[in-house]
Amino acid sequence: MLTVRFFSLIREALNCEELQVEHHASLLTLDDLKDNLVESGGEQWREALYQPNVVHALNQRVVNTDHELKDGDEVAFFPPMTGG
Amino acid sequence: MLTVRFFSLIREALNCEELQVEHHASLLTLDDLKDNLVESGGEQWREALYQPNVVHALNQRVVNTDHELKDGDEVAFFPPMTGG
Amino acid sequence: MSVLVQEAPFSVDQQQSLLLASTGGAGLVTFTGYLRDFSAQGAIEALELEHYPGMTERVLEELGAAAVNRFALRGWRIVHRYGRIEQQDPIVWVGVFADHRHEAFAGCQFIMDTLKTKAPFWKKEFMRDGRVIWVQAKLEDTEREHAWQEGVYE
Amino acid sequence: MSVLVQEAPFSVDQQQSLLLASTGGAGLVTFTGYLRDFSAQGAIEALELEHYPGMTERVLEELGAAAVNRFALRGWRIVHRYGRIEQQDPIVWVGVFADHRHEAFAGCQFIMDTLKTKAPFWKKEFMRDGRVIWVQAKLEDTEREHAWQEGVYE
Repeated sequence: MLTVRFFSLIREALNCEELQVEHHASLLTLDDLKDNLVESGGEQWREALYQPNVVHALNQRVVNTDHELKDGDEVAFFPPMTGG
Repeated sequence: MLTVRFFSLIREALNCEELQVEHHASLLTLDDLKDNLVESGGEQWREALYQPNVVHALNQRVVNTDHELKDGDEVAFFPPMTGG
Repeated sequence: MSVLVQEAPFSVDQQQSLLLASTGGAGLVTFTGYLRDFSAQGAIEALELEHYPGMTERVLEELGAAAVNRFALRGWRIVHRYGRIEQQDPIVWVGVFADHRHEAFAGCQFIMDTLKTKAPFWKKEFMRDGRVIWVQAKLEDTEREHAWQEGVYE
Repeated sequence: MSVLVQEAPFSVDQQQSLLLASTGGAGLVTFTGYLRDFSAQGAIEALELEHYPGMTERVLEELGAAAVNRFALRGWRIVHRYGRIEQQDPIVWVGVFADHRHEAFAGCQFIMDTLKTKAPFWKKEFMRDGRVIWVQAKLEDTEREHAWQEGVYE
């Protein structure tokens, strides 16, 4: 399984904080996961996940979307951070 | 009268914290005052007041030695400051 | 353990005392960030800070460690709140000890500038007029963080 | 009155509270200078700070006012001790409030860098081995102060 988490604007747009996705062999990269989520979620998900400046984290580190996934990974999508 | 004050190394070298000097017409500038002090004080005073890097203050502001003096002025001699 | 991420308000005095108890040095520089009462959008009533538990602590720990290496720090401590922040409340506190004041200033500023764009916090402003606005990341903050990466400030 | 020059030890917490009570802003940067336990000359036992009463206060007041103009500060406070300073004692504390963190950092560093060479204090170190040494002004401090005058850091 993959744990997928959403924060801030993206969490609100999807009305979803967290979901579990089965780790198929076809979910090779983070890009594949995004496509998969948009396929099942529809237009609202495409808009939220493909807006410019989305930050992608894999196991709590920011990564590029061509990063490979493995079972048990935690993926997160969020807008640019505004701490401090 | 002029009030003349010495601080730090210079105070210790002269063993003098403060003295009063009558304001003659011949004491036109800070340079004149230094010459006057050295004349009456001797070699030890020359060494202390003419060492490199002596800072001169007139009425509690750092000035050059060609600054003119007037009666009632407070003059001070000290080494470079080391606060903080 | 030099990172504290908590919902409850904190005391700046107490945080400084904790840093002092754990380390020393000739110069201590601290930064305290307070809730502004005004933004470009208008008067602010309160702030809500969302964060990514776990990732936040890890990013801040790594940031402190990076600052130690880069600026020869003697000690550091980072405190950051999440949840609802009221007017006048401190949001973030960073304290940095070094043997020389320039290193302490640089270390503290490096942590703050990097934290702004690297620590997973998101701010939502509750305006006096009732609007609720997610704060946008500032280009200026990203530029500062890049400048540190490129060593512009040293 | 934002300048305090005194012989008695002071509490950093209390000074920060006083500044907070008198002003506000989004970012507060503080610097606290402690007695080092070591210099280039060896292990230090204690320090004696001589100053020029009256001139000291005036220089520090002018320095704070200059920082307000230059960095758009919202508030500032400078505390400096004189007399005998023991190990672990704070010697100087500078706190600066601004609307933006970069201004607060720059304002505090400007005050510290300028204070070093412009405020009439002189340090005498009492070494562990019994020697008593007047601290020499550092070329580096003079260079930093000149760099501010020439606007190098902005």
